[in-house]
Amino acid sequence: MDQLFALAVTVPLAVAAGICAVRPFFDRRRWLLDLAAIVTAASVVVMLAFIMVRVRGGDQVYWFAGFRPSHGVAIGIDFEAGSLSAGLATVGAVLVTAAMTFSWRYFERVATYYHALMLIFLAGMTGFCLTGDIFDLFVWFELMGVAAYALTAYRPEERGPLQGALNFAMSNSIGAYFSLSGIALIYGGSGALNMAQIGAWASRHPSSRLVVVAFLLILAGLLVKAAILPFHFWLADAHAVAPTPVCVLFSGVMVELGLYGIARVYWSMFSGGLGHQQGLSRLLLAVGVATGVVGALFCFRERHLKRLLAFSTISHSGILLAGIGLLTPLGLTGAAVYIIGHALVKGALFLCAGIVLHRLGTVDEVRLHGQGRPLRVTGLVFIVASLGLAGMPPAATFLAEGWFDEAAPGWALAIALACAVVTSGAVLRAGLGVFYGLGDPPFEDPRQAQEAAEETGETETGRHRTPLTMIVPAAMLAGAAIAVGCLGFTGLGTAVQAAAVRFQDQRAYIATVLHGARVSHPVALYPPGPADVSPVAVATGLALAAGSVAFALLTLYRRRLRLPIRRWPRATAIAEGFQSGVINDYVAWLVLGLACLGGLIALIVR
Amino acid sequence: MQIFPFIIVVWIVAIGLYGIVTSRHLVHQIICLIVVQSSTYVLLLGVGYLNGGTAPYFFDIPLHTRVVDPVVQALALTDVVVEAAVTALLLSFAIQAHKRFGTLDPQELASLRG
Amino acid sequence: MTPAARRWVFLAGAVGLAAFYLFGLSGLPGFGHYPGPYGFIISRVAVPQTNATGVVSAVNFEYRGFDTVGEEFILFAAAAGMAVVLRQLRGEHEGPPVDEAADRDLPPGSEAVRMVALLFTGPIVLIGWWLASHAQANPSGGFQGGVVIATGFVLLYLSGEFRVFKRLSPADVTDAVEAVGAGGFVGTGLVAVALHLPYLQNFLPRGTVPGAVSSSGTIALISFFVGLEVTAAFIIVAGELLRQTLLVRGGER
Amino acid sequence: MTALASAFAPSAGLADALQVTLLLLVAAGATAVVLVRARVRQVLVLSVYGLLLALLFLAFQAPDVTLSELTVGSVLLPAVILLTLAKVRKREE
Repeated sequence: MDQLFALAVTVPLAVAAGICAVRPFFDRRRWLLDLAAIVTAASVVVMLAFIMVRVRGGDQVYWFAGFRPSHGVAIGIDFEAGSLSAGLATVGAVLVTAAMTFSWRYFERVATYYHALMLIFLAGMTGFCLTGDIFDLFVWFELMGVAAYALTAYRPEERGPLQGALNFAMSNSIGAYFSLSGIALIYGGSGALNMAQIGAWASRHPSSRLVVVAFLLILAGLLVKAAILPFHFWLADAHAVAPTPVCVLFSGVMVELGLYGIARVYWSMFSGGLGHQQGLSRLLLAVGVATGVVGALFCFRERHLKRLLAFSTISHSGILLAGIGLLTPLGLTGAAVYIIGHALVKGALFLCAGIVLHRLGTVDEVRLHGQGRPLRVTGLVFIVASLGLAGMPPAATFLAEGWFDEAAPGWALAIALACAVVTSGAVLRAGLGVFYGLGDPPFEDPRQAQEAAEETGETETGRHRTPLTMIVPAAMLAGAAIAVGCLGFTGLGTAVQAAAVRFQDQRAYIATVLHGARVSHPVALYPPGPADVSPVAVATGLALAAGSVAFALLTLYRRRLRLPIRRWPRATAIAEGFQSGVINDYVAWLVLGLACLGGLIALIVR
Repeated sequence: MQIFPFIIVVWIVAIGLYGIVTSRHLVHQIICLIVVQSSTYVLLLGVGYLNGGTAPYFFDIPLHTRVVDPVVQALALTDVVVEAAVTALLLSFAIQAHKRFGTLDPQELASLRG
Repeated sequence: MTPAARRWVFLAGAVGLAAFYLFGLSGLPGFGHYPGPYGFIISRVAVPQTNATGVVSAVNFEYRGFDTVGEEFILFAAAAGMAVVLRQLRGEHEGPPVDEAADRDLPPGSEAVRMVALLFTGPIVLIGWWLASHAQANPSGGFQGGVVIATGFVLLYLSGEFRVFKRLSPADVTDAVEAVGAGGFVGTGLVAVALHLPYLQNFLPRGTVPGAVSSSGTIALISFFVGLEVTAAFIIVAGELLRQTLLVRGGER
Repeated sequence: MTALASAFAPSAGLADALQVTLLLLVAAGATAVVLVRARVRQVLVLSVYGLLLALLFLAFQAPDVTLSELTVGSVLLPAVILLTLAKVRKREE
């Protein structure tokens, strides 16, 4: 059974190589190719589900090539699976399966590479989640990155995808090289690459210069991936232009993997060595909330459907960072639950946007206004998913609110809730406008109109109807979000909290990895929290959903209600100045952002 | 000699990033990215160096010879592959972008896109 | 942002970041004082454990072999990505290769240059082969060997023989070889799994002579597959770019 | 100030002097790669930079990395970039 750890990564890789080896064979057997890829992705879901069951009682470790550590020193590479890491990998695999189903006969040309790249991306995600070795983490991070760059530029006939892929690849590569420098730095001090071993070393050298600087440098690549202010610029450019099934993965899980990486790196390597939890927590909270606000504002003024969803991802990523940045089990629990729910509903939303693009050939909210009426099922799924995004019970996202309510300081919570109302209100506005023709279309904006016009259909045939393979995955994802939410009434929250407590216990992690100990955490011993669904969570969820609907209706009917909402050309110009699409700007901001973060962390820790 | 090689590392990163920020040509930016990455090789091999150590090949030296760290060399090798892969992919983007836009100036690319 | 503003933003950040970075680097034990223990242990145990005298190859293909799986697929994904991005688009066709010769940034192909390049190709491919097959002993291995072989093929082009290049490396074959190389590596690991060993554990008998090709178990086998993968990947990369210089859009000339 | 001086003073022997020289050359090479903006010349400079790096790695006792850097950094990548420039230049003119 242990072998599942290795198989979950290597089977998709082997299949990817296999389908490329016999590429001409698939030329006339497209269905076989699609089927092979879907079956592989689904089998990874099953393997990861088995792993989740296996690690319920305590984390498990797998040593590649059989090189076990002796005397607390590791010479091989290990996979370390806990409930959170295996769970996130499962979410990723589910989304890949849904995306592969959605893209059944989606691309007419050079299809084999698409399938191979998606499977490689899947393997990269799984490896990234499970690995317990910091350099191995970097390798899977890069593998995921390279596959993602290539997938972003999948339609080189268009202009946007190239621009988006270039900015994406440049920003992420620079971030990754900083991460690698950090890895080299910590290796130079500790002489170890195993995260547990580094953690043990760092705890013996608390707050040393090396630990502080290596922490920030390693974080750099992950912050870029997680699209945290001011490293977020690439995201909208890339997410808006990638093929829809790829967007599902980018927004649903790739960004969250960056956040997971931050949590993994912090708790397995640095939590003992850095100390100063309060100060660090305040910093992460501030950065996260700021990202949430900026993402929400950009989301609100956007009218290109996919860009709108992309900015909402930035906003949610910020809120999630704030949740993780509380550095408490409750905050992490909330973030983990939210990631599951968000991945499912965001996936559904992107798939709906893809269906709109397939049927109507555009993603411009203004031009689409009222045009989506014939797409009844799609409209329904879209509205349900956007209510889920707002956190309406029983979608899984609402569960998170209970934990955040409990854990976060009041000011941060208030801002986070406001961000949620604005982003989901903007998504709802788009949904109600496009599918039901409510109110008036948003303001005209020549630049955005041009951007949206660039995005023409991805599909070449069959525009007159929505194939089942498109709508079913979207509906399934939305349904899964609700199903997971219902699990919340049967103790999901308790299980996740236990997982979070375990995830944050660095000593137990080190003992598990380096000394083969089997540590089990009785949940009851840990800080009291809402074990099951609290009335507060339900109330907050309902209030958020109501607020979002009200906000959406207000913006849709602003003219008839004579609301004093108008365009602010100056604000628009400033916003566009930041989101300029020029990679030089992005790199300049990246460097400045890293310098500021570095200075602050150094001040806090030393 | 204690920190001197690492000063060079910082210089290489800084000059490479400076090139990316000020460049008006995508291919040049990609070349600067290669420079940024090359700093990581120097850093990796620098932290693994041992005064008086020889290369870790025991073909014709006794087993207990003082050798430099072989692990960082393996990591640097991986790093070189990553560099080659990313560079090749970026160059193909640049070629295709040039076909679509007729320019490789990032500023113009951004304004042409809309 | 204007270029000037951008430069100021960057300079402010770069000065701060460089100071911060140096601050961290000054916490290292210092150049030439590698503290261990990872490298020390590997240097001691690698030869007895793996029978490979080239410790770097032992790390790459055995101790940290799983990293190398990821690394090979990075290359694989990049080659696949290039094939996707540079595919022949509508309205493009391949122009005749002749008139491109003048376009290269090289002295116009004199017979002497062509002969020298051609003469080099054979030995270079041989050197590459030797490198790829002696991973366990010398500073060499599949990756270096593969790159050298691919360079040999690129030399063929520089000698003006693009048609030879194309004939020797038709797209479907290089694709298949690349996939076999990458798949073979993953598969070698899976064989271990089938034998109920941990993934990538050596399952071949090790010989008695340290450093001989046959004595280090799976290291030589993996190195061979890596060599295949790398050779094919770089030939694909170079081939795609070469093809691009021949692609012309309809109506353009 | 003494710390600075000791940082730059080679402590022992010829190996150190060689390493210091190569490190300085590499720094100069990196600067040159970035500052040379002429299209084709920068590729040649990059190739030389790859060669310098390879020599530095040899001085760092890493023949494996030297070989890779030599083949990738100073031959293959410059060749690939030249091909790109050739393609791009054709349309620029």
